Amino acid sequence: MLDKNQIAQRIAKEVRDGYYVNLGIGIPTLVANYVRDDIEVEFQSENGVLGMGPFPFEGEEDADIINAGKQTITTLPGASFFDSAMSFGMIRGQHVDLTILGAMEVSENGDIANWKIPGKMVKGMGGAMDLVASADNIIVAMMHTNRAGASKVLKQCSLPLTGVGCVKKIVTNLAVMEVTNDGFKLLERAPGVTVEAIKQATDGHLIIEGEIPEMSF
Amino acid sequence: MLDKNQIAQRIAKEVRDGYYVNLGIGIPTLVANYVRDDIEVEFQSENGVLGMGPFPFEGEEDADIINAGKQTITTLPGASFFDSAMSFGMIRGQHVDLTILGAMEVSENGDIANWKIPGKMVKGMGGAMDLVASADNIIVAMMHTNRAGASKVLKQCSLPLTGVGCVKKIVTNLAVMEVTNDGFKLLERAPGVTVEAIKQATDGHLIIEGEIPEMSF
Amino acid sequence: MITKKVADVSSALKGVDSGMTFMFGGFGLSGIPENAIAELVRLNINKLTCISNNAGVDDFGLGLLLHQHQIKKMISSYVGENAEFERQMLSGELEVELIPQGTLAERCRAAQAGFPAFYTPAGYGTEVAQGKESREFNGKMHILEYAFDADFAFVKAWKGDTAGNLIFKGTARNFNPNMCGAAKITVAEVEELVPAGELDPNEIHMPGIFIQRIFQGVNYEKRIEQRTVRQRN
Amino acid sequence: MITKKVADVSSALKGVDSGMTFMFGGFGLSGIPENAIAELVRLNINKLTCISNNAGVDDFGLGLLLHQHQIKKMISSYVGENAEFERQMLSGELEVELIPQGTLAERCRAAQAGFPAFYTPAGYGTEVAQGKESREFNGKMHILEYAFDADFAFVKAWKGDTAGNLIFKGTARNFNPNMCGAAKITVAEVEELVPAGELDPNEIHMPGIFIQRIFQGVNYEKRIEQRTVRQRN
Repeated sequence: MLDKNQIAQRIAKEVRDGYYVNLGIGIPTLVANYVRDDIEVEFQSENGVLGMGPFPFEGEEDADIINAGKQTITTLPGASFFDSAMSFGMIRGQHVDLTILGAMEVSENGDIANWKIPGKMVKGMGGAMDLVASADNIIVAMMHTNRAGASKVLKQCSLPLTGVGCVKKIVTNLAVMEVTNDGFKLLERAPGVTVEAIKQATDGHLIIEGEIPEMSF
Repeated sequence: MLDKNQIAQRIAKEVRDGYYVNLGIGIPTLVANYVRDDIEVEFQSENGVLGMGPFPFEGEEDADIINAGKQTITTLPGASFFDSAMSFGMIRGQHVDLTILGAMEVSENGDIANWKIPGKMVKGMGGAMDLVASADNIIVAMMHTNRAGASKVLKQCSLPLTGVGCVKKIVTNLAVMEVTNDGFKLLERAPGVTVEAIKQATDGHLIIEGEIPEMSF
Repeated sequence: MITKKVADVSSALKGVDSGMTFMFGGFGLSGIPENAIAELVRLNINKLTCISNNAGVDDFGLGLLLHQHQIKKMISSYVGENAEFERQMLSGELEVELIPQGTLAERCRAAQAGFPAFYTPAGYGTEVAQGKESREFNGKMHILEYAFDADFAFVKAWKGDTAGNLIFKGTARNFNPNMCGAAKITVAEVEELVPAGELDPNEIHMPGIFIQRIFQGVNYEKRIEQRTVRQRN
Repeated sequence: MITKKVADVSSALKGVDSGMTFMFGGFGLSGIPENAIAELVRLNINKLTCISNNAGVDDFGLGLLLHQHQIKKMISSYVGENAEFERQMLSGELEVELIPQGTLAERCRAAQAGFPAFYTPAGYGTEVAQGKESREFNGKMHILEYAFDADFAFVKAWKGDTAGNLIFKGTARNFNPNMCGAAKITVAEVEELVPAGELDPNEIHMPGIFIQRIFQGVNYEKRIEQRTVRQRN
């Protein structure tokens, strides 16, 4: 079973040379720490920066330079700042190559829910609805089950949707899955996790073809 | 009867303190020369500049600083450059207070034609269609009749339209007219020009109420 | 040159009233019009509709207006990190319309640039699309979204000149340029106000034509919401 | 940092072919991609659809492509000042679609920003509206206009860096930023190409994400169409 950092590490393998990547809050943010050194990648944050670097050294924080998680950041050579309309122009216009975000639920047709629990939690969708409606390449990073142990990998989402039919790949603490026309295709198991355990934790239709390899990092 | 410079001079009286003004090619361009010194006005050119100044001194022309007539220009303190989408955002969003442009024909309901003579001249509308469709305050500067002596102040335009029901005021070599719901209301005569002469040169419905004063400049 | 300079925040906010719709620039607490918000708190007008990406935190930003119950309705994309907001929303005291962030930005830009409506894919198939027209373009579903209609836009810039030209800094830019000219009156507050002619015309982010009033702001706190740092090794 | 730098104009134009749709930045002869145009003349591909505000003059700009009959169709707002253009248009050799300048700019920007369509008042009640949907918003008629779909966009900037970031100069900016990212491949040529990190991130007009290839241009003529001056007294 993977921890959050290992989920991020596995997702980092999906990041290719020359990609512009938008990272959501939470596990996705950690992905930046694991991207290979020998490829060139630029991180976009929807509040208006491209070419994000690491956190600043203590004492060098600037209230005017933050990411979408409101964290103080730095920029790398080649960075640029821009307004919100242009930022979502990059996203809606499909100039961002890969979007990695968290989810509360994903359904077998690629629907995603991650912004609202009616009567309980209403933080808002932020940029997530624009991102999932526009991106061609969306990877969800999440735990396979919620705190109560219920599957988040579902036949149908029960929570209000963020987007429909948009998720392409899911990386959880248990497995890597691809969203296909026929359901969740199991691609990889987390080290030490059996296919049976993944099946148990999955509510939606899981396609298991042949030997399912263990993840490598 | 006014010459082109006098038409421009008369129109300059319509320019108020604090106005952003877009000047079309031809007579309208001359208006800038006659605006009172004691009011503050900024000229916008739709190719992407606000705060246009006079032509440059010889030897100081810059190919990268031109107006919509492709003429070399200068800028005044407070000027800014911007892209075409933003420029038409200013126009469409009604941030420009006054638009002055030339016309081949104007009709009594405020239609204007100034971009095409089928089979003969097709230069294109440039920014004129955006300007007339968006501006609240449009003044047409033109000769009252064409070279063949036919009226350009018509019941109905015969040429392809640039915009419908948009012209508010017309200043010609003969008269100042307001476009009202009932037709062209004659406001002023050019010095030495009789009401009868204006009537003769006008094809559309001309409203003459009371004594029509001579223009002052 | 048309001057937009006003003496202070109180002249800049002349005409604001209860029941009005306001836009506020800023993302989180970054780039928010701190002076305008402080003045609205002082004026204590209420029943406001506020268009802003976020709703501040409990004791800063729009949280200050929430605290005094000045806000009737919030139009935002993300409203977490604010306990008082959540309380007012869940109790029904506060009306909340949540919309996708890109749609929020573009509805501002549409108002600025005179577009009444546009089609976007964001939100199709979700609650956001309820009651809205939808339509297929290029094999993909889109929904029709409308330009905002606001009375005042309050924006904050880094530098400005007396002609109203603005330059923003870093990610404090965010929604600020998109809101300029998107309301009947746009009020800009700046950290540094210079005479017209001092800013390079080529480096201006928002031309003064979009701004009606500009003033030199004071006492910027520029609070950091999430101070994240790395250690020097 | 993702590098966009290519060696020269010939690498930058790899993949262009007859029958394609191209966008060209520039207003009149100001800010036109002179190097890309020269290379297209050299390649002599034809049946091109060209989206450009103007069509150059007889012996410069897109006039050079017209001269070789490389252009099948022009989509422009203003095509005066070009005798060969007028001849080809009136004889029917050249297809011409004239559209309002603001609509032209926004159809580029829509393609860049992923909007399939938008409503604008420009052209309502005119030939331009023929065959187009119209609709009333706020008591005013508008027509529905669509994003462009182009294969290459050729833009010209003043300065650029190896990450593809661009800064334009003066009114040579015009359509260039709006066309960045509005075609499948955007090729930027610049007067001065610097290493990434040399341009201030706050002063960049178009971020490199919108540009696929950038190269250092050569031999800019920057011809002036209407040299107007005043005398020193």
